[in-house]
Amino acid sequence: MDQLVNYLYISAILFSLGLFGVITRRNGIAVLMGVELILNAANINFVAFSRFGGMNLSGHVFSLFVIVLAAAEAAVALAIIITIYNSMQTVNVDDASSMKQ
Amino acid sequence: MGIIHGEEMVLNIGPQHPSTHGVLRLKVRTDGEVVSDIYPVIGYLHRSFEKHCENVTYEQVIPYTDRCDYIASMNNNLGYAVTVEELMGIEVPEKVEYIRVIVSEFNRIASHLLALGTYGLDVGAFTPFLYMFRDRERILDMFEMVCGARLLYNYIWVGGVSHDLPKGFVETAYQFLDYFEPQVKEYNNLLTYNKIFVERTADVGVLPPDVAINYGVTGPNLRASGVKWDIRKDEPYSIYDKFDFDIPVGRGELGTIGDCWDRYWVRMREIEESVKILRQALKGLPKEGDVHQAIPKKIRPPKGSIYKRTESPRGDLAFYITSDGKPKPYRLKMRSPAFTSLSVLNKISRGWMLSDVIAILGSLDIVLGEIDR
Amino acid sequence: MTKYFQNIWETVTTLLTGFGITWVHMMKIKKNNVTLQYPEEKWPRPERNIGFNHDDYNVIRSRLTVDINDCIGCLKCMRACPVDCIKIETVKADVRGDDIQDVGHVGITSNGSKKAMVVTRFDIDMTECCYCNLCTYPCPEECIFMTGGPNADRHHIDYEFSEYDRTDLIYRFAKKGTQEKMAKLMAPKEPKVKA
Amino acid sequence: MTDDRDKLIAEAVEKALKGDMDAINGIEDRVTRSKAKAALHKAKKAAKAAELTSADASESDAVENQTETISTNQKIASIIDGEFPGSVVAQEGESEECIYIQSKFWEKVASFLRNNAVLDFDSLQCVTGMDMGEGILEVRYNFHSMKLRHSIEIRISTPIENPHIYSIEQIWRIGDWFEREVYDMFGILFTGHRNLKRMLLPDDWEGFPLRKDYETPQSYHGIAVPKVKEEWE
Amino acid sequence: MYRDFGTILIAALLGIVMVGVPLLIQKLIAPSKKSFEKFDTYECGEEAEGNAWLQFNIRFYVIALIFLIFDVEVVFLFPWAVVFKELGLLAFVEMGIFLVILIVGLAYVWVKTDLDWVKLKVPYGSGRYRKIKLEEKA
Amino acid sequence: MSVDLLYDWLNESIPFLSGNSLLLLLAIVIPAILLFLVIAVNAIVLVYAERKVSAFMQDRVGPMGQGVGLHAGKWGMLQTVADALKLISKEDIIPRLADRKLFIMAPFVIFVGAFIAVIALPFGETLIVADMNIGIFYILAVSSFGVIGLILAGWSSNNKWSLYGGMRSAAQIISYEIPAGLSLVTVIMLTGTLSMQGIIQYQSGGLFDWIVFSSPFSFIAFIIYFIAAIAETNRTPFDIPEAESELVGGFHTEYSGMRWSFFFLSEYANMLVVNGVAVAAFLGGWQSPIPGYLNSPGWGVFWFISKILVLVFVMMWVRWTFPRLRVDQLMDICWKYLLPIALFNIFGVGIWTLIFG
Amino acid sequence: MSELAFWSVAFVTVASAGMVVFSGQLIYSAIALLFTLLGVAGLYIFLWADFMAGVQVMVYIGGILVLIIFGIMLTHKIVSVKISQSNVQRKLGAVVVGIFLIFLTSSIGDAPWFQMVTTEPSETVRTVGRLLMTKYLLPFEVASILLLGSLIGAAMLSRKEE
Amino acid sequence: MGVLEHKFQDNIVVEKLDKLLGWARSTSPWYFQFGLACCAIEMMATAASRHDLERIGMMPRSSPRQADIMIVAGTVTMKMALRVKKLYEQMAEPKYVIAMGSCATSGGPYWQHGYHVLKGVDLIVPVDVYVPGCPPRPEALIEGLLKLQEKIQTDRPLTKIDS
Ligand code: SF4
Ligand code: SF4
Ligand code: SF4
Repeated sequence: MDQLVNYLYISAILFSLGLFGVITRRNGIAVLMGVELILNAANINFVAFSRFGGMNLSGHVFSLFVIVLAAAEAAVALAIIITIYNSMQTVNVDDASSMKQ
Repeated sequence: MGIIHGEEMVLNIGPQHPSTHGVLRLKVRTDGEVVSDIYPVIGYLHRSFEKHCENVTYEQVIPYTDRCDYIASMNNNLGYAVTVEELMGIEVPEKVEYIRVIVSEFNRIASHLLALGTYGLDVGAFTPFLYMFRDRERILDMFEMVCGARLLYNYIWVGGVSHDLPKGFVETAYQFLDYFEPQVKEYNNLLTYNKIFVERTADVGVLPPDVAINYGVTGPNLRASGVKWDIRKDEPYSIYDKFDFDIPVGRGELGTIGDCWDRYWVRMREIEESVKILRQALKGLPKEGDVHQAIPKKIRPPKGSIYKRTESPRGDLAFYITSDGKPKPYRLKMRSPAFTSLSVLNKISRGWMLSDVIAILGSLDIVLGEIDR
Repeated sequence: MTKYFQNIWETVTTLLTGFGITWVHMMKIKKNNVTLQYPEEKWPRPERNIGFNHDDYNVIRSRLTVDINDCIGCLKCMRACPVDCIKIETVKADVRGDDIQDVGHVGITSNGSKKAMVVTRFDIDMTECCYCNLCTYPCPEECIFMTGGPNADRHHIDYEFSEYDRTDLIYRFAKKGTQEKMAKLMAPKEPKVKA
Repeated sequence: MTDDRDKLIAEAVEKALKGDMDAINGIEDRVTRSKAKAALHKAKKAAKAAELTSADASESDAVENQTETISTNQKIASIIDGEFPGSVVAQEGESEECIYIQSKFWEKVASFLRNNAVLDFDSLQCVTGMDMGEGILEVRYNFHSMKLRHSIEIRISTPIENPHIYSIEQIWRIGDWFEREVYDMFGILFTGHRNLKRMLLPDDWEGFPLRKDYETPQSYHGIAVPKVKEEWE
Repeated sequence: MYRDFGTILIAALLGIVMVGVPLLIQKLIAPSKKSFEKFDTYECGEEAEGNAWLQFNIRFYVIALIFLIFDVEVVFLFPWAVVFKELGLLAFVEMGIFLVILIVGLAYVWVKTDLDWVKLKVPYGSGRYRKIKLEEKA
Repeated sequence: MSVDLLYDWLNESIPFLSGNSLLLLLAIVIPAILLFLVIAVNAIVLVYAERKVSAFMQDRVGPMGQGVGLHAGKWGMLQTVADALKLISKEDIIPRLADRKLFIMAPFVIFVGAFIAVIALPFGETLIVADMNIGIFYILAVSSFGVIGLILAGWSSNNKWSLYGGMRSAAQIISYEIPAGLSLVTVIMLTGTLSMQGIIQYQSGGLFDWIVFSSPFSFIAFIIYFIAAIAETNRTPFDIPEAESELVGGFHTEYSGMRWSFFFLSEYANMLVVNGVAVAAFLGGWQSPIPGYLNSPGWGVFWFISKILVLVFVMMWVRWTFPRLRVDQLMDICWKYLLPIALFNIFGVGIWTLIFG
Repeated sequence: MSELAFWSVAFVTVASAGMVVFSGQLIYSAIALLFTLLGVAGLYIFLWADFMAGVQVMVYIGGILVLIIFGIMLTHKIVSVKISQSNVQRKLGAVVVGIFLIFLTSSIGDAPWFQMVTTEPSETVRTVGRLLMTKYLLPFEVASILLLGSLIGAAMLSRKEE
Repeated sequence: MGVLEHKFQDNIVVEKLDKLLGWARSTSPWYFQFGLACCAIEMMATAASRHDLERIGMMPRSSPRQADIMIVAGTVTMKMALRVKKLYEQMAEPKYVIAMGSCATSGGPYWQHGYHVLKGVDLIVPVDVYVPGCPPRPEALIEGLLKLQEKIQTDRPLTKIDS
């Protein structure tokens, strides 16, 4: 647990899983969850580098901003998904893009 | 936004539900939290009252009228007795009239207390409910003194009452009134003017007077809409014309005329008016007199029909009696005030929220026994 | 804007009033307490005085009871009952006013009237009774009555008599075995049983 | 015959007023007897009214109003008859109590009652169904005017085989529920009613219980309905 | 730090056990009778009426959305509050700007009636709902 | 804190295991189990107290344990014990249409959420199981578990009432977290630390060193926090999620027996937590009101618990006095009254501190 | 013991992340996400970032996850408690991601990571606060504008229908 | 059947446990808030201050899942009968039923011509205690409840039943 690489591996796995989710999922909300995974992976890296890079805590601040971003993104993305659902009765991203006039 | 189009939800409130006041079922179509349509399903307490009446004699109908509006049995008894008396042309002694007024006004207070208490419960206030029940209990004690029963009295008979008032009743009644009047103030402080309560009820479920009349709504509900219509004043029966009392009408003090708060408030005021009547009646009560004097041996009204209204705590209670000269009624129809009050529910609660529907329903003060009969 | 602050103000004041009331009630619980602790204290003769004076009751709606020795079998109560929960069967006695030892029949009521009928069955179904008290008025002998209240000297009050079995709630007042024995007695003379 | 009867009644009433009720109770014919009683009632009322007028002027108002309500029916009947000739059925004897309307006119009469400024019956008080026996069902409406403070009763009869009456549900909204109730109990069909379903009884109930020939069913949804007490105990 | 959070981890696991054990005891001693109706969804004694599609209220979602934004704001406020006394006026002003910007947001949603739970048409009558409606229309 | 003490003590008293991590585990498990007992006893006592308080406010006597040969103790003291025992022997029902896994999971989530919050409550100067640097923030954060649990319970029951209740409850709790958090921020501004013990130590001294009395703004903050606390524990007048007269039982409509009682338990544990935070943040925690007197550790526990009980009593008082709000009014209060006031309150406290302190 | 704790937390994180991606039911994905987020918070603890862990729990679990669940409920009906979801291009995705993962891990493994020896900080919040107020003041204020923007945007979007 | 229910031979420990469970069950009988007609008003009065059902440990629950006792207070009509049955079914074991009032016991005053009245709730659910009265006075109801408590106490939930 005192090894930076461990965290990097974990974050890499999380990142790839998130990526996989984003690629394969059709449901908009599921895609959003994938994105959250990716952001979390990034955050782990930030914090880990901060920890093993001299504990100057800039990483923490960065990841704080990332969380802000994630929140903003989640809010807007879900608003969009729901708007799409409202007008098209679907949450599938493919459907949404194909039904676009 | 965002009302997502498509399916709406159908929700069943009742028949078993803490705030349907019995076994009413409301099929509520909601759109999110907002009610778009209400369909009251009644009949879960249809006890074949009218059929029974056709099969028992006129005296024996009285216990059944008790069980219709079981919260205000005295008033039901009175309505029935008055109707049959008019059909038969019986004059009742003055003492009986006074006793009748006394007991039915007491019962009006008891009924309103129950209505207001449960209304408090509907909007989530538990304590006022218990306070009101506590005081109602004292009225019931008095009824028990009078006729031995707590809820269903079978006290007012055609042509008289079943027992004379017991000795000590008048003093007890005065005692009670002295005790009771300050309590009303306490209810007001605890519930009526409570901001939360006002917020929950004022402006909610407004019933405009024309709609009310068209739907046949009567009683406190109609008066809350600003229509001054009280049978006790407008078509006096018994000896109500001898008393001096006001008819409270809704004034929209904290909201709009005819909202839930007004309906609540009119009832609260009516309690005060009843106290007024009671004080006069207790004063005027003749000491001597036989309460059985005018009770006919056999009740056989002449052929014919009669429709007579009386003012029960819930509104115009009317009996339509058709007699074919036999000892049993040919047909007896009860026009129950709660029935008409309930019918307006859909109209006034569309567009409000689920919690409001509960508040509106509570403010209409329905009794299922009377609706379903 | 004033509305906004007025709202806050109203809320605070009215809520504080409410607080005051419940607080006072809680502090004065000793005095205000109205609870009747049933099995220990009983209404209408509670040990503790609750509410007000109750010397004088007209009647208590409680269990019906019949002094079968006084009943002359006139069926008036049965006819008065709106729900038909009284069932009486009678047999004409041989001699008016005679005791019939076999069935414990007493010939003369406490009012002094001589009985013409032997009551072979007198059932009151208390599960059906609506406690309307209509049956007690017409009785010429005042032998059907509700317990307690003014009748307390004849029968102590009994309004809580729940049972595990419903048939236990059907009260049979006629003396046990009257029916069979009377049938035997009357056998030679064609028993006339009225319903 | 009728003269005879009237005379008989008059006599009996006179006697009864003096305190001899037997005179009336002694009348053999039931119809006559009840008529006599009604007459007695009226006579007593009139007597009382007379008494009161002399005693107290203010109370006589109420009585006058009462006597007026009795005649409102006739008055309004004549108004209706004037508007729709032939719609009011003249019924002997009870015309003071009510107005008989021919069922086919009801649609028009109803809206006339509601909208005419002289009548202005804004409140439908009660709708009563009735099985008159002999194959006739009747519906009785009690109207009241909140503004003009008068009320009438209207009766419409319909044969039991094919009971149809025009629905007034859209004129007085409360009629909706009242009519459903009457339908529920008597099976009278109200034409034009938008939601004529059973109201108090379950939808799958059979029969119309307040008809005089109604038989209670043996069981409902597998729940037995015991008929004889002794058997069931 | 490890120890404190380790405590929490273990406590959480323990919490699960503590819920589990009584449930197990219940399983052991409680009677159970299976019947079809017992496992029906409760709906005041009625059969579930109509299709059970729930129209989930959008307001919940909007509230959650606004909450999220303010939640993040609260998160920023905490570190600021800790250093507030150290940095004094400077921090106060900086946070003042931050807060004012968000108050603008609050004011925006307030004015735009996103904070109102109900936005609908009451068919007639009066009261605050109608007022809302009128304002919207205008 | 107490874990450390216990660990040291264990190390000394069981020498052959000293240094072993097993001892550490033991040192954690023992207080945790004690805390569980505290929660259980807390629920039992509070339910009893609630019944009695409500009874007294309503002119009646409450549980008396009367009956023929049945006694729930004098004054019905054992009433809630009997309730608990009965609940454990009730049948456990999982409706057919429910989502089994989530249905089972919900009480776990809710209870664990409440439990790990209690862990961070400072019962005394040394009596705190987990004294974190971010103590108060931590408690605020873990309360979101409850939200998830409620949503799960409501959703998985597949019952309309449950869903309504769960959603309302979730929306309510998250909304009221904001005013609660904002009013706690004012405390942090004064104390400059997030640690519970730090906050309490800041308030050492007498009654007037407590934050609630330190400035008018912090008094307002306390009121706001307390209102929010009532709302977060879903009690009247904010009990719309469980509103009996509307939603039957709210999110726990379908739960029975023990599973249901865990909701109950967590509700009361939550009351403990929110009031504990209020006491620690505003009312001086385990500090005695009179400086220098009755300030030993034992008294500390007494002060802390009695302060909590006072607040709990106020909650009960509120509950048995007022009607309940409607859901939109509830949101209005949060977003339109409490939130702006709390925001301006931060400015107020800031300015006050800059000027006076 | 802490090693064990670390690996179990890591395992929970990764496994539940897998659940998020592979679960066939949306609501289960969301619940799995709960555990992933918790796990990440745990990892933060191991990285001495207690405040970050708190933020993670508060914002992610208390906020974003709730929002996501609300979103799920808003777009699905209760009758389908078991909301299934379909995956597309699974194979393709697996290949792409697999290659990507191999690339990542190998580069992580290859890189010579320089690791400073540090001591546990006494209070991270204070430092974070100081940094926010000084060094990162501009991003901090920008964040508020970002939040404002997203608030307005999201509110507008969800109001659009009318 | 619960795993351990009715699985033990009678011995002292089991007896004590049975006693304990019986005590708990009888001391905290939560009733199902379920009023049908006039009797329900008396039931409310019983729960109110004067008679205070909470005194004997009763608590109203509005969801059948958490209730132990169903007090059938009032007239059960045909339309309602199936619902009553369903609600009864939905209660968790162990559950008890009290028929309160004449109507619930046997149809009461509506026995004869009540074409729409169920003649006694025991036709659809098993009844443990019949409380007579129309309506039963609150004391009568309490007495019925006490009787039921006695009955519950004599239950032996764990002991094997000899068949
Ligand atoms: S009290 Fe009424 S119901 Fe009972 S037996 Fe007498 S008459 Fe019949
Ligand atoms: S009325 Fe009296 S005497 Fe006649 S049968 Fe009844 S109880 Fe007997
Ligand atoms: S038993 Fe009597 S009081 Fe009870 S419901 Fe029936 S009629 Fe009403």
